[in-house]
Order: sequence, then structure tokens, then C-alpha cells
Amino acid sequence: MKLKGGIYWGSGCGGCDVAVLDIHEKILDVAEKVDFLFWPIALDFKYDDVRAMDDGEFDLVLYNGAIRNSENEEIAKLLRRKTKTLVALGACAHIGGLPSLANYHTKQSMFDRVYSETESTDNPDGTVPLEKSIVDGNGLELPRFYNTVKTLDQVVDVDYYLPGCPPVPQQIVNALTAVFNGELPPKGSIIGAGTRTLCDECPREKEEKEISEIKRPLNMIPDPEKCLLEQGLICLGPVTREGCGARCINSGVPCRGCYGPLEEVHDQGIRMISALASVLGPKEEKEIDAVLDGIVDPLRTFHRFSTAASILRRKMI
Amino acid sequence: MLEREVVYESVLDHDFLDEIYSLPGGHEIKKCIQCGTCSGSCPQGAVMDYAPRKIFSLIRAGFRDEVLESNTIWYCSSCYTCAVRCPKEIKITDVMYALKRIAIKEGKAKAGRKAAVLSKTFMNMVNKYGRNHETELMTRYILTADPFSAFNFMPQGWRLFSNGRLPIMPHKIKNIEQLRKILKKVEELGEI
Amino acid sequence: MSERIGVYVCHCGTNIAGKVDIDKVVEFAKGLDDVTLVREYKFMCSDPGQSLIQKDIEDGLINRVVVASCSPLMHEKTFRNVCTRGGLNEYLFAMANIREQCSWVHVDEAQTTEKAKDLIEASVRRVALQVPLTKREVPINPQTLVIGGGIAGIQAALDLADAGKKVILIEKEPSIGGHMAKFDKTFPTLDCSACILTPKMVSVGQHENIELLSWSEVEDISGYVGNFNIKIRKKARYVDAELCNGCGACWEKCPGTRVPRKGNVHEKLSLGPTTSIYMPFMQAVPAIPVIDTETCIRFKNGKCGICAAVCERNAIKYDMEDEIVEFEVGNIILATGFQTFDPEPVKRYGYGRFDNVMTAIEFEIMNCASGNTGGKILMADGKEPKSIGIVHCVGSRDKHYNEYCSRVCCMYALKYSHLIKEKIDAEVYEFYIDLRCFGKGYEEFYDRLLGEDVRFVRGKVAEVTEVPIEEAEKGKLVVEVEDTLVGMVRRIPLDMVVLCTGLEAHESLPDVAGLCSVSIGKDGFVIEKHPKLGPVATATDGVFIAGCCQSPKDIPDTVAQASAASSAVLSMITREKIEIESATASVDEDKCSGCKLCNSLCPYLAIKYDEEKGVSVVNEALCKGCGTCAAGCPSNAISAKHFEDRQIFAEIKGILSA
Amino acid sequence: MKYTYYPGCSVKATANLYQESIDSVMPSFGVELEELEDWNCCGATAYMSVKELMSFAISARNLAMAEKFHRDVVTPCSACYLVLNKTNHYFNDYPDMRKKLGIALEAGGLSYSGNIRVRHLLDVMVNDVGFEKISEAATSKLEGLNIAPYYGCQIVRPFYYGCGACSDSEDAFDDPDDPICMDRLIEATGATSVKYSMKTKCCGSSLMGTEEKQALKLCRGLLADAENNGAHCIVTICPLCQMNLDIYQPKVNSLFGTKFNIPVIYFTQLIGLAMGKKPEELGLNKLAVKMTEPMKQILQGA
Amino acid sequence: MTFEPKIVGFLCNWCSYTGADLAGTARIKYAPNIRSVRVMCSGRIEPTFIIKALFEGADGVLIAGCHPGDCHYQEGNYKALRRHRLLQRILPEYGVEPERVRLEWIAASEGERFATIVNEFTEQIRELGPLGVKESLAEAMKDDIDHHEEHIEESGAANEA
Repeated sequence: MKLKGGIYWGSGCGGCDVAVLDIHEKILDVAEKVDFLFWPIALDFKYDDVRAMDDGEFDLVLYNGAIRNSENEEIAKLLRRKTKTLVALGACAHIGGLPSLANYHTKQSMFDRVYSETESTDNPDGTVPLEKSIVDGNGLELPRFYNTVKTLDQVVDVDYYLPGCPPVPQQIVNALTAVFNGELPPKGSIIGAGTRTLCDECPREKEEKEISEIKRPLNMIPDPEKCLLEQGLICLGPVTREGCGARCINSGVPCRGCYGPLEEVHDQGIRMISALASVLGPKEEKEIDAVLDGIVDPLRTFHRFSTAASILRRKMI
Repeated sequence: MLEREVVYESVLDHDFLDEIYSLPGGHEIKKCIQCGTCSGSCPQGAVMDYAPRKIFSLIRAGFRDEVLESNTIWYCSSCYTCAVRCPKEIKITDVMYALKRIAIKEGKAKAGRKAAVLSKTFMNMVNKYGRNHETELMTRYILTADPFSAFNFMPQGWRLFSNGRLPIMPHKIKNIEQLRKILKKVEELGEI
Repeated sequence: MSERIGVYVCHCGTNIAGKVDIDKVVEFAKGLDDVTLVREYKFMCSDPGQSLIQKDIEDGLINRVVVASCSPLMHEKTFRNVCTRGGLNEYLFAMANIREQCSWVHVDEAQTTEKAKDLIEASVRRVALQVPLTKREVPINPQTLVIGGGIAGIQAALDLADAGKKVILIEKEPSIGGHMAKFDKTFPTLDCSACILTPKMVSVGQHENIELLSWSEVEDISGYVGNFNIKIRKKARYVDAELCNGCGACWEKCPGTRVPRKGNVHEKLSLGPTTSIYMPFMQAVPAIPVIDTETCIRFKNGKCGICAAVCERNAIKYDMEDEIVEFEVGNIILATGFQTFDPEPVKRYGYGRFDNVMTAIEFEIMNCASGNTGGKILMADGKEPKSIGIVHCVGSRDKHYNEYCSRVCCMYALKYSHLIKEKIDAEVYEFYIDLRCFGKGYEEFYDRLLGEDVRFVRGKVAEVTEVPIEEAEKGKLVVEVEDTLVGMVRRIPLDMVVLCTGLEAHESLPDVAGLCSVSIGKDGFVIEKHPKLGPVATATDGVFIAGCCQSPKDIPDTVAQASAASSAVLSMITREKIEIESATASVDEDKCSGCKLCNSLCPYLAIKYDEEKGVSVVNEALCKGCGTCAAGCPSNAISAKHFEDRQIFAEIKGILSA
Repeated sequence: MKYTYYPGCSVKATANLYQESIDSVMPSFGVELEELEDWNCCGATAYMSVKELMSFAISARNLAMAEKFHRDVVTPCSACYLVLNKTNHYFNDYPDMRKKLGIALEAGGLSYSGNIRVRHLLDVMVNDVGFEKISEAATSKLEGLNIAPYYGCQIVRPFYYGCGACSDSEDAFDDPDDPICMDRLIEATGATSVKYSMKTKCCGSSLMGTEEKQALKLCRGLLADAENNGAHCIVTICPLCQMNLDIYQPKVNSLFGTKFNIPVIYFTQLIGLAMGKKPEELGLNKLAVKMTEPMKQILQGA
Repeated sequence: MTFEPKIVGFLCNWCSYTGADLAGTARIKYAPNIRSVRVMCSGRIEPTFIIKALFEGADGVLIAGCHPGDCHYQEGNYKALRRHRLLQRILPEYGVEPERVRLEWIAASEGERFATIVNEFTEQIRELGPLGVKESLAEAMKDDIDHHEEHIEESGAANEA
């Protein structure tokens, strides 16, 4: 008997859906084993089709994207009810991802920016989206835009996490295979990634670290053999879960942390602050500050993907 | 100086020390070890009723009137030698300023009548123009403090004038209103 | 696993109970998760108090203990022992400090009680997550390193050596003896310094259990109590110690002129010869000269060689090089001594500007019979002074310099008055603030001086000037001072002024202290383990202190402390084994990715990268448990035992739960 | 090198000769002094004797106005130097004071963060310009001219506690008891700096107006030590010191029966002389005690 | 009711905790708002602890270690300093005033200083007012559907798991 599966796209870029397709010909194997009854990006099913299903009818639902608005949340809750296994696919569903950078702003400030302040905005009437409006005499309702972006597990119970922005296709295959074979780890586990940090996968040579200058990739060509952090680049590899195969690192680009923190690390970004500050060279306040001046926008750099899952989660309002 | 054979506790003001202590710059005075560096360093020590060290003893013991009525505070020329040298880093000069202020406020500045007049005249001058006008300052000061001493100042005044160093007209700053607003606000806030 | 936590609230007489509502606290504690019993008692640290806890453990009522009483720095050990005696691992115990940081420091009773509750909840939550740790023991190496060969180091070394233990004594100067070798007489008994010191120096030189390394400095110290590894740099003397017999032919012919160091030694005054090859003084141990390469002509331009030529035993070796020697010792005694305050920055006293203003140590050397004035008190022009002023508290009790009192200056100043009166017929003025003569026989000495026509002026000298006002002041140094007892400012013309400079920790102390991880206080001296009850130990196990590296001291106190330090070392050696820190860091190898970020964080080099496993590992014998690596580890692979993240989080949650 | 210039009231009046020499000399060293617009009196010592917070407030007005230029404030007057620095320290050290001053300034539409550095012109000359440049500019070497360097008191005690050892006060640029920078400056002009033990002793300052005899006594000591050490003239850096020693010199003579005839000039005038500038250009004609014959001869020789 | 700031102090065992004890021994009175967590070294203090404390309801956090050069473990305090400098840069981005997280060097002998700092800090925080991370987060969630206080609790618990 074929399994019933679904894939949903919350607040994300669609990259995770593409990553699923990036498993190439293996998609055929998957299709052989799974009947996709819901996959908005690829197949034409309606929400009502899902609502009509029995609770727990899906064997597996992959939810990618964060929770940005009421629609995301509503569907997450719906799918949770309808599936046996819910997997948070990709960084956004897992730890908030890039969309959660919006948590350093308020809804109002974002609307102001987007609908009236940007240099390219041409909105003389000051039109902004309204939750409820009348268009041509008909009522129109838009999902409610939330103040705060959340991870999937902040609104529903999640069974597994498949991290990455986007996840490595092979890892998706592995995860699906595990589901097919019924070889799933305990609930709440991370699947499709390792248990150590990226440094374990990273082929670069590592030495004891003492950083006396912070550089940006656009200003230098890094030594291809040596640890990027040691060369003064902000590489989140040490605080990020392995599993991606060090793709960025191998291309000379420092890790940005999309695979999220390790087990028992409460806050990936803050952890990086601790680790990085520990190995800075200077001891005098002024000199320390001079080095730190090299870090452009530290908070967002360290929390690029993990804001929603961080301890404070957002800017105070 | 008041003469007493025995000093009774009842006549002393034991809040005086705390009064000074609580002022900005006054907080070290309790630490005075009476070493005498200040007195030994003071260029005016010899002509003072009490050299600075003794002032601290008097404050500590509560001899409020003796301190405020002494000429000591008016002989301080703000050279800060004592303050630089004080091993306890007591801001002696600033304590002297504080005493001057209290003495003026309470009308106890008899020994420093002239200095008090000069200071007040100076302050009024600055409040009026935003700057000091030395010619007017001296004229007003002499007339208020001791008109008969005018002749004593004349040779010096002439020396300045004849050498082109005595401007006749005061300079008023442009935004005197701003300065007055600031001063008014301070008045509302009250001294510390 | 359900924990059974026992909470014990101490009244500490009225110390806690007077400010904290014990009943409320007990009631509160009873309501906390996992707490199975709460008891209160007047004095938890007393025998009956301890038995309460022990019995509850033995009865199986509880398996974790929280004591809410004083600071853990006070009684943590006591209660840990109680746990051990009751059969519970001592690391399953936590303490809530509701006295030092609660009842003693707050005024409002309600708020103090609330705080006590929070602190107890924090400890309860924490203790629930604590895990048993095992004690570890290491053997103690019976050899001891003594750093510094002044009277403190000499005494400590002799005590240990006489007890049959091996001692390595190192001294950075060419000879041992320290400051005491520069003194003529010692107060208050006025016995001759050399007469009592020299025999001790000789015994050190000859003792079979003492390895004396003079002209040597500590290069590195690693390891931990019982097992220190020491690297010592033996500086090149350029004289072969084996061959030299100390005849003196070399320095008698040496054409070079040594400039004694700035600071402690005046250029014009020296105990030994002022040649480039020199002995610091004639009674030196070892009696072997040293070449001062800065002034030696041979070293400057290669054109001399007289000393080598006159040496009958061919002991001069210009090509000698520094040598590094290594030792293993079990304990270390720091006896680095003092240096005197440099009065040059106190411009108003004129030191360095006026010839006849001198420091105390220069005056000591001048008085010393083997000094180059032959013990005569002379002015710079060679004449005898007719009047001398002795200025107390120079650089002492002064926030600009040293805030502390140096203790010895009053007494040596009085000694100077006596020496001056004894040697020449001069007027002597003592300018003092307070005379502190507290030792045995000290007040009596002061009393004696009062009878010797010394003029005491109470007042800190404001200034020493050369500008005369009246005729009698011309050509003299004039001291301006308020005679505070008279209440008048006086100007006193004098021929010579001696500045009683205070004692400071020796400049080499910070480096040496750093090597053995000993803390230095803001006064510059070593912080002892406990100011009253642990005056010779330090916070670093196996490192002890003697003499002026701890605080200014006179000779009797120094000798007493040196003997105390050596007896503390002896008691360590006699134990043969010692327990070491259990709360170390450890690496979870499953989590470590080998990023090496932690490797540079450890001050004790306890973390090394294991190439084979590809992970970093902690050498627990070296780890002191600071936890810096745990805080720095990006992947949370390192945990600081007993200070684990989850334990601290629990504590945070506890104190904020109200 | 551009600075915000705070001349102070005296420099605009009784010490106008100081200003003339500054105008004449400074451009040659690339020192650009842009006068703070609409500055007001610092309050000096007198204001402080009546009202404390007010005196700090008027002083802070200047600092607040200067702050927007992000440049050091330079003043040639020792009293202004001390008072402005003191304001800074009180502002930064006492939170209550800071708060109140902030509110007061706000009433005038100003704000201040406490970050302006106030420096004396002498500091700028010796530390930013440097002795080397002064020496280079000194084309007419003043050889044979003996000068007593008189620092006065307030310049070396800018923020008077904590600067005993000097190094721990960032404002102090020389020792409070034995400063030497002006000695070196004098040497750089080719003149001789004589030993002058009274270099930091008080001239009596404003006591001259209230306790004249005492102030004159102090002046006598200063003049006597200069004369005894063979000084042709005294060089000073403070308007009040200059006035007391210059204008009151005849009075000292009449009171104590002395015969002092020692010109008291500003250090900028000295530098100007060394650069070969005419005395009138430097305001030297405005001295009460005119340049003496021996001095003139040396200058002519140079 | 007046606002009583909650302050968490992270004190190193050797200097600052001992200094705080000394304040006790000397019976120097200070504000009761601080509750201390003892760690062996200021180098042990992770910024995560601080953020966590703020999340749990602290209005201010005091970190105290040995004076530079005096660290019992040689250089732990420098690490604390560097972490603090970096943390200070991100706090405003969270909308948290950097003054709420204060780093001080307090020696074992500085009981009085400890008390002064605590008093000063307490007053400073009192002036800043409550931080209210939880309240702020609840406010930010207000317009979410089915918004319940539990969500925050749950996620807090999830963070801790």
C-alpha cells in the first residue's frame, strides 16, 4: 500500500520545494511509494481537500517555511491534525530561517517601509493591505500578518526536523527512506544531519585561534587550506550542525549557520558571541572595540537563520 | 575667634560634617588624617585664622560658626596645591568653595566681605552680559565694597588703560537669552 | 528519577533569624519540587546541626542536601564533609548564602526574607541536577622550590633542609642575603645585621639538602600541587663557579665602572666594588663574582680581558651562556621580597634634584660599615651634615601612590635618629604623621629616642625647597611643614633629608605570581588564602608565601612567616598524597568536532588536540575548573563539572521564579 | 591642526596683547584656532564661590556648543582651562550633577555628552606642534636671554586629584610640582631657561582685588626668585598671572622697597620674538613693565 | 506598587563573590534586589546565561570578576570583557538598553565597592524601568490566532529541553 504524503510551503522562499525536486530521478522511487495528496507548488489540491480528509490520514507531511501569518498557522494546525508524522523541513520551519530576521522589527515598521518608504515605492494613495476589505462590492479577506515570525514547533507539535537552507537533497532522500523503512529515531530528533558541528566536516586545517582582525569575504581572498575563522572571517561553522557537506566552506564562503545549533545549545547566535569573543586577541577595551568594529551587524550575522528559535526571539516592543 | 574655656557639646553642630560630606566633591573629607600637607603647602596658610587642616578638624567637631566666619575660606586663592598633594585626595579647594557659598548664603561672610562682594559682582556681570567686563567689574566692586579704596586701584587702572588694555564697552553675547534660560532652569532645579 | 532533597535552614543565632523570617522560609521551602524535608536549627554548623543532616542521610530520608546558612566560602567544606560522613557524595550538596549576601546586608525584613527564599529555590533547583563526582588523589613530590634568597627564603629553605627535605633555592641577584645584607643595625635591639645574617647565609651555601641557584630566574612553572615542573634560567655569570675561589684579583684590576641600578641603589652608594666584574658585597654567598655586561669593556668593544688575564684559576669565561635547568617539585614558597618606593615622582621632595635628599635604603647603605662611605654619614660634598631631617610616609598612606602603611618605616626612622646621634653631632628632625611602634620592645625604643634630643614634628612634609627666605636658609635644604600640634607652618633649614620610602612588592612579583597562578591584590602584594587563618597559603594549592611578598614586614615577622610557610610545606609533604579538584572540565567526544577553538583558552594548557580521535581532550590533572573553555566551546561539547549549563540555568530560573 | 578656540574674557580685554601674539604666531605652526561662536564666561573662581551648579551650567554651555565640532577645545587662559576641565569632570563623575546640567542645558536647547577634551594652548604647542618645529621656526635664536618659566598654579592642576603621579589623569600634561615643558620650549627658542623653583607657586590671583597685601607678598616672592636666578624676564601662560606680576610690579616695589624691573611676557610673545617678529606685532608695547635695555640688546643681537 | 528591579549577579568565586561576602562581614547595607550566581571564574559566564536571565525575568544583569591582571585563572576576566563588549553591541538591537548588562571588576577586598555598585546599578535599573521580556513577547503575539500564554511557556520549555 502506498503511503499518503503532503508537502506544504509556509513562509519561505520555495527553495525547500525545489530541493525536494532536486533529488532528481529518485523522485520516481518516491512517487512509487508515496501518493502526494497535497503539494501546492506542484499539484493542484485545495485546502478543502485536506479538510475533507480523516484525521491522521497522511502518513507524512513535510512542512517548509516559517509561520509568518494566520494562514501559515492555520494550515500547520490543519496538517498536524491530518498527519501521523510531521517533519519541519528546512531552516525556516526548523529555526525560523531568514524570514525570522523580521523579528527585529515590528509589523508596523515593516509595513511603513514596504508600502511607503522604500525608494522605489509609488503609492500616492497610501494603500496598505487590509485584513478585510471590500473590492467591487465583494468582501475580501487576507491572512493576518503577524508581528512575530515563529518556527513550526512554536505553533504545533513537530515530530522531526530536517534542517538546512535548503536541506541537502540526499538528506531528504535518506529521511524519506527512513520513513519508508520505519526506521525513524525518537520523536523530536533531527534527521538528515549529523551530531557534531560543521568543523567536523570542514576539510580546512585548524589551529589554535587568536583573532585580531575581522574581515569580510568581499575584502579578501581566503587561503583555501586554512580555517576561515582563523583568517578573520565570521564563519558560523563552529556553532552549526554538520550535514550539509560543507558546501559553502568548500566554495570559500564562510558558514552562515543554516543547519542550526547542536543539541543543548540554547541559542546559536549567542553561543557564537561567546566562542568568538573568547578567542579575540586584544585585552584592552579600545582594542577589543576596534576588532569588533569589523563585525557588520553582529546580531543578524550570528542569528541569520535562527532568530525565531533564539532565546529572546525578537526585539522588545 | 570666639573665646571659650570649655566647649560644650550642645553648642556644636554635629550635622555640619554631613552637610559638607554630602556635597559633590565633599565625600572624602571624613578621610582626613590631619597630616598637615595642605596647611604646609598653602601659600596663605600663615595669614589664615585656621590653616586648611584645622578647618577640617573644626568641621569634623562641629564648629560651624568658627569655620564659616573664619577668614580662611576667603584667603583661598584656588591654586589647588593642597588638593593636588592631599594624600587622601580630598578636594580641599572645592570644599573651600562650598564653605564660601554657605557663608554668603547665611550672611556669615564678614571676614570675606570684600571677596563676597567681588564674587557676587562678578556673577551679576556674567549673568548680565554672558561675559566678564573687567572695567565695569572693578568699578562696581570698588564702589560697593570700599569706595575709599578707589584711589588705591587707580595707578593700576591707569597702567592698563594707558597701555590699551582696558576696554570701555562690555561685550554682550548674542544669545544671552539662551544663557538666561539655562540659569533659570538651574534655579528651578535648585543647587545640589 | 525522583530526588529527595533535604533543606536545612540555619538561624546562625540571630545573624540570620534576626532579619529573615525563618518560619516563612521553611514553609516556602516545603512547597518546592523534590523537597522532602525541611529543617531549621540555631547553628547548622555546630555538632548537633551537622548530626541532623548526617542522620537524615543515613536514614535514607534524603539523597540531596541544601543548607541555607552562611557563605560557601565559609562552610561549604564543613557540610560537604557531613555528606561524605553520611554516605552521600559531597557534590550532591548545595549552599544558599542567606547570611553574608542576605541577612547581613539588607535592611527591610520582608525583602530580605524574599531574597532568602529565592536563593534557597535556586539551590534546590540546582542541587536536583547536580551529579556525583569522584575525588582524585595525586602523590606529592617531597622537593620544594623556594623563590627568593632574602631572609624569608633563607629561613624557609633552612627549616625544610634541616627537616631532611630537599630544597631548591633560587635568587636572581648574584648572592643571597637580600635587603638584610644592606643593613647596619636592626631595630629595636640594634644588633648587627651582618652578624646575625651571615651565619645563616653560610649554612645555606653549605647545606647538603639545599641546591642554591643564585643569579637565576624562574622561567616557567607548570603542573599542580604535588607535581610542579619548574624551568629555571641560570644567567651567565661569565665566571666558572667550580674554578673561582673568590680571591678578588679580578675586580681589583677591572677598569670598567658599573652603574648600580636605578631605584633601590643610589649611584654613589654600593656595598661591593663598583667595577664591571663585581661581588655584590664581601660576605656574598656564593662568593663568586659576576660580570656586568652593560658596562664591561670586553663586552662593549672586545678590547679588554684584564680579569681573565689576572685570574690564576682561569675561571673567567666570556663565552658562557644562559642555561635552562629543570626540576620537579611538590611545593613552592614565594619569598620575592620587597623594593622601596621610588620617590622621584614626588617632585616636591626633590629626590633626584637635590644632592642631599636621599632614600632610606641609601641611608642604610651609607650607615653600613662595608658600604663605600665606610659607615660614615656624609653629604654629597664629603662633609658631615649638621642637621638631618627624616621624612616619614613618603609614598605611603597616600592615594596617589601606596595607600597602605608600610609598618616598618617608623621604626627604621627612629633607628636612623639613634644612629645619627650615636655617630655624629647633628640635629635630627623626625617629620611624622603617626608613630606606629607596635612590636615587642618598639614603644620602649621610641621612649628611648625621646630622651635623645630628637626633634619630633608632627606633620607631613609639604615640600623640600632650595629657595631661601631668610639668611639662615641660604645654601640649605628647607623643609616646609605644618607642625600640626602647634598649628603653625614651619620652615626648617637642613643639610640632609632622608625620605622614609615605603615598601612595595618586588617588581619581579607579578611575573612570578603569574607563573604560579597566584593573585595579586590592588596594593601589589600577594593575596593570601585567608587574611587571618591562612596567612602563608595562597588560593593555589601548593604555593605558599613568606615575607614581604605578602605585605610589608619587619625581620621578626618575616622570619616567623617563613618558618610557618616551611612547616605548612612539611605537613603537605608528610601527607604524601593530596586530593585535587574534582570539578574539572570534560569533553564529550561525541560532540566535539575538533575545531580547536578551546585549545587557546586554557591558562593551564590542560586542553590538547588529540590528532588520532580528531577531538580536543582535557587533562584533568592540569584543569583547575575555571570553566572558561566550557563557556567558549561553540558546540557545547565541553561541560564544566558542577557548573554545568543546565545547573546554572536552573539556578537562574530559581532566583527569578518569584 | 584645527581646534575650537575658547579665548576667555581676559584675553579679549586686559590680556589683549596675549591675543595679538597668538594671532601673529599660531598660523606659522599650522595651528588653526576657530573661535567658538558666542562663547560665554567660564565662571572663573568667583562665580563658583556664589553658586555652584550655575557656574557649572554656564561653563557647560560652552562645552555643549563646542561638542558638535568634534574637535579639542583650546584655551590660552589657565583659569578657563581649569574651570572647563573641572566642569567636564564634575559632569562625568556625579550622576546627579550630570542629570541636572543636562536638564538645564536642554532648557537652552543644548545637550552635552561629556566628551569634549579641553586643552591649554601650551599643551598644544609642546605636544601637537612640538619643540622641533618651534626650534625650526626660531630663526632669531635668543641666545643669552635668561628666562624664568612661570607656569602658575592652575595649568598644572587641571583636574587636581589623581594627578599627583600625573599619569592617571588624562588632562595633565606635565607634573603638578615640577613641570618642565615650558623650560624645554624656552630652550627650543634658543633662550636659556633659568632654574626657577617658584615656577608653580601662586601669584595671588583674585586676592589682588580683596587681600592685596597678601597677593603682593606672593608676587614679591616670585619676582625675587626670578631676579636671584638672573632672569631677564618671566614668561607666563596665564592672563591673571601676567597682570598681577606686570601691572602690580611697581606696587610691589613701593610696598616692599624692592627695585624689580622684570618684564613679564606671554610664551607666545617669546616664540614670536624668536621668530624675529617685531615687538609691536606681538603686543609687547602694551606691557606695563617695558622691555629692559639688556633684553633689547640681546634681541637686537639676535 | 513601586517597581523593584530584579537583578541577577554572576560573580566569580575568587574576587567578586568574596568581595560580596566581605560586604556582608562588614555589614555594609545595600539594595536587596540582587541575587547572585556563583561561578568559579568570570570566564565561565556565557552570554547565554545573561540572555537567559533576561528571558526569565531579570531587569538587569551584573557580571563581576577580578580586576584585569588579578584573575585567579590568569585571563578568564579578559574573556568575560570581550564577550561583554560584543554582547553590548547586540543588546540595543533587541531593544534592551545596554546599561542593563553591566560588567565590573570587584576585588576580594572591595566589599564597599560591591555595595556601591549594586546600589548604583539598582537605581539605574529602577530608572530604566522593568524590562519585561515575557510581557513584550506576549504583546508581540497578541494578534496571533489562538494566542495563548502557554505558547511562550512551551517554547521556553522547548528551549530548555
